[in-house]
Amino acid sequence: MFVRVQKEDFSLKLVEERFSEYTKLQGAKIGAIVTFTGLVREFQHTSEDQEEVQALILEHYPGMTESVLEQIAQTAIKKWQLNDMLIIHRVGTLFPTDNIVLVAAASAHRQDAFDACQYAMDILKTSAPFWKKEQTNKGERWVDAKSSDYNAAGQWITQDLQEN
Amino acid sequence: MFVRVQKEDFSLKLVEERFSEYTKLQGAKIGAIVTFTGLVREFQHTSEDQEEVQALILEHYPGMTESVLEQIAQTAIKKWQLNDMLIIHRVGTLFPTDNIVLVAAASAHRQDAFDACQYAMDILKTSAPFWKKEQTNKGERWVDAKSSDYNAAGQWITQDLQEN
Amino acid sequence: MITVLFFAKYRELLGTEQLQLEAESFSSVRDIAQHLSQQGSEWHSIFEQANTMVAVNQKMAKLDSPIQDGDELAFFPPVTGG
Amino acid sequence: MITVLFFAKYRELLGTEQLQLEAESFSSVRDIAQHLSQQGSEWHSIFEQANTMVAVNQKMAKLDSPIQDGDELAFFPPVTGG
Repeated sequence: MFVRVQKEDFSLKLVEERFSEYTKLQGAKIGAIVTFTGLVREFQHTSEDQEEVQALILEHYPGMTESVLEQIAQTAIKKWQLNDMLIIHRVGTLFPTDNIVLVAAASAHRQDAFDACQYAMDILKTSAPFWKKEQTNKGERWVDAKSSDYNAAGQWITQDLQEN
Repeated sequence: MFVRVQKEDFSLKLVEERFSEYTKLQGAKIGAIVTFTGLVREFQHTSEDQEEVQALILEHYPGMTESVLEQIAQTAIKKWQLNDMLIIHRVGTLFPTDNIVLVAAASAHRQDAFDACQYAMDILKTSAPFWKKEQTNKGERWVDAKSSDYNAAGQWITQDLQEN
Repeated sequence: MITVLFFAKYRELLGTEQLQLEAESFSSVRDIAQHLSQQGSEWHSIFEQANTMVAVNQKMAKLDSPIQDGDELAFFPPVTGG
Repeated sequence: MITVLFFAKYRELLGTEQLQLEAESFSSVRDIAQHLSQQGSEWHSIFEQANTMVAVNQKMAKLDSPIQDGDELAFFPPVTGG
């Protein structure tokens, strides 16, 4: 498990390095790697009067963010018997095309890695204490939470309840 | 759209290069990138008498493989309004820990990229003319198609029928 | 002492990043919220919102969650990372 | 002429990668399959299998698919890439 909150950029190379390290220790057990990268778009909104994003300021709750991300990774590793999981989230000032978040899961079979990555993103979006403030051509504003994100996260909870 | 069948290895760096090329031409429209990498495992089977895989020989139908992969990418790009999609599949002799296949999708929102990658893998597994032969400690054998792969691919067809 | 933190929009609205309260008068998150909501209209508006989130010692908590001397509370709007 | 290709397990089983047939006698994939299945027990076994796949000019086809002079057919077992 590898979890980090950082100002610095990251690259997918980290995923290859991290999981090939796993393979050196554990043997060729990884059959599937799924990665998710979230990036800053110029236009975050789909409404008619689109505001062009000039920068995104990412604030977080130091200490709590790391422990929530670790909790997410631990839960995912157990739930899908992953080989390994990696989560990196950036904070500070970001610009369009910049990376924001990286989630990667390694498993024997592909469905587990896909599900684990989606789970991690859905839970991260609604539970990890990060907040985005947009600087647009019309001023600054805090990004509102999306109900679609809460619906996505809620599905996993509903699923867990049905399984128990 | 980028589709290639090759003997050579690939790295996730290619995804970053390809999609940043897209961004240079089209602006910061990509908000989500999902990648899937399939790798050779030591033990492909979960049965009790596990055969250790020493090598995997990947045969294909030159010409048809490329056109099937292009068809998959084109369909995915339309179905989920992707920014771009990339598919690379290796052929020839591969060894445990080697990469086999890479699928990457870029979209504005994460669910589209996740769905498109899963779709591409499910259809590739059942429609693209590749065949695996395993060399194990107990001899050679052609890998049997898995019914779970056909069920996964069938879901998309069922979904399409319901939507129409 | 109990430390109370505010993040993002709330931090800006209140002009307050952190404050300290004497522990004696409070036994639950609700007690703290009620106390703070009387500090002015901005304070009131935050604790009136149904979706205000609270953490106790960096773990998600509820209005009913107990608190004690030395705890760190944080109030913040729904998270928007990722 | 019609070109017929075999891949993977079928190629090995038949010891045949490719063969040519005169186009005149065949109007559908089924005609070719019936002709070839009479060439010996290995040939018969392949066309007896319900999951044998066929492509005409590098597109997935069916037993009923029409064929004509110049076409490229391929018979192969279920694919196992990815």
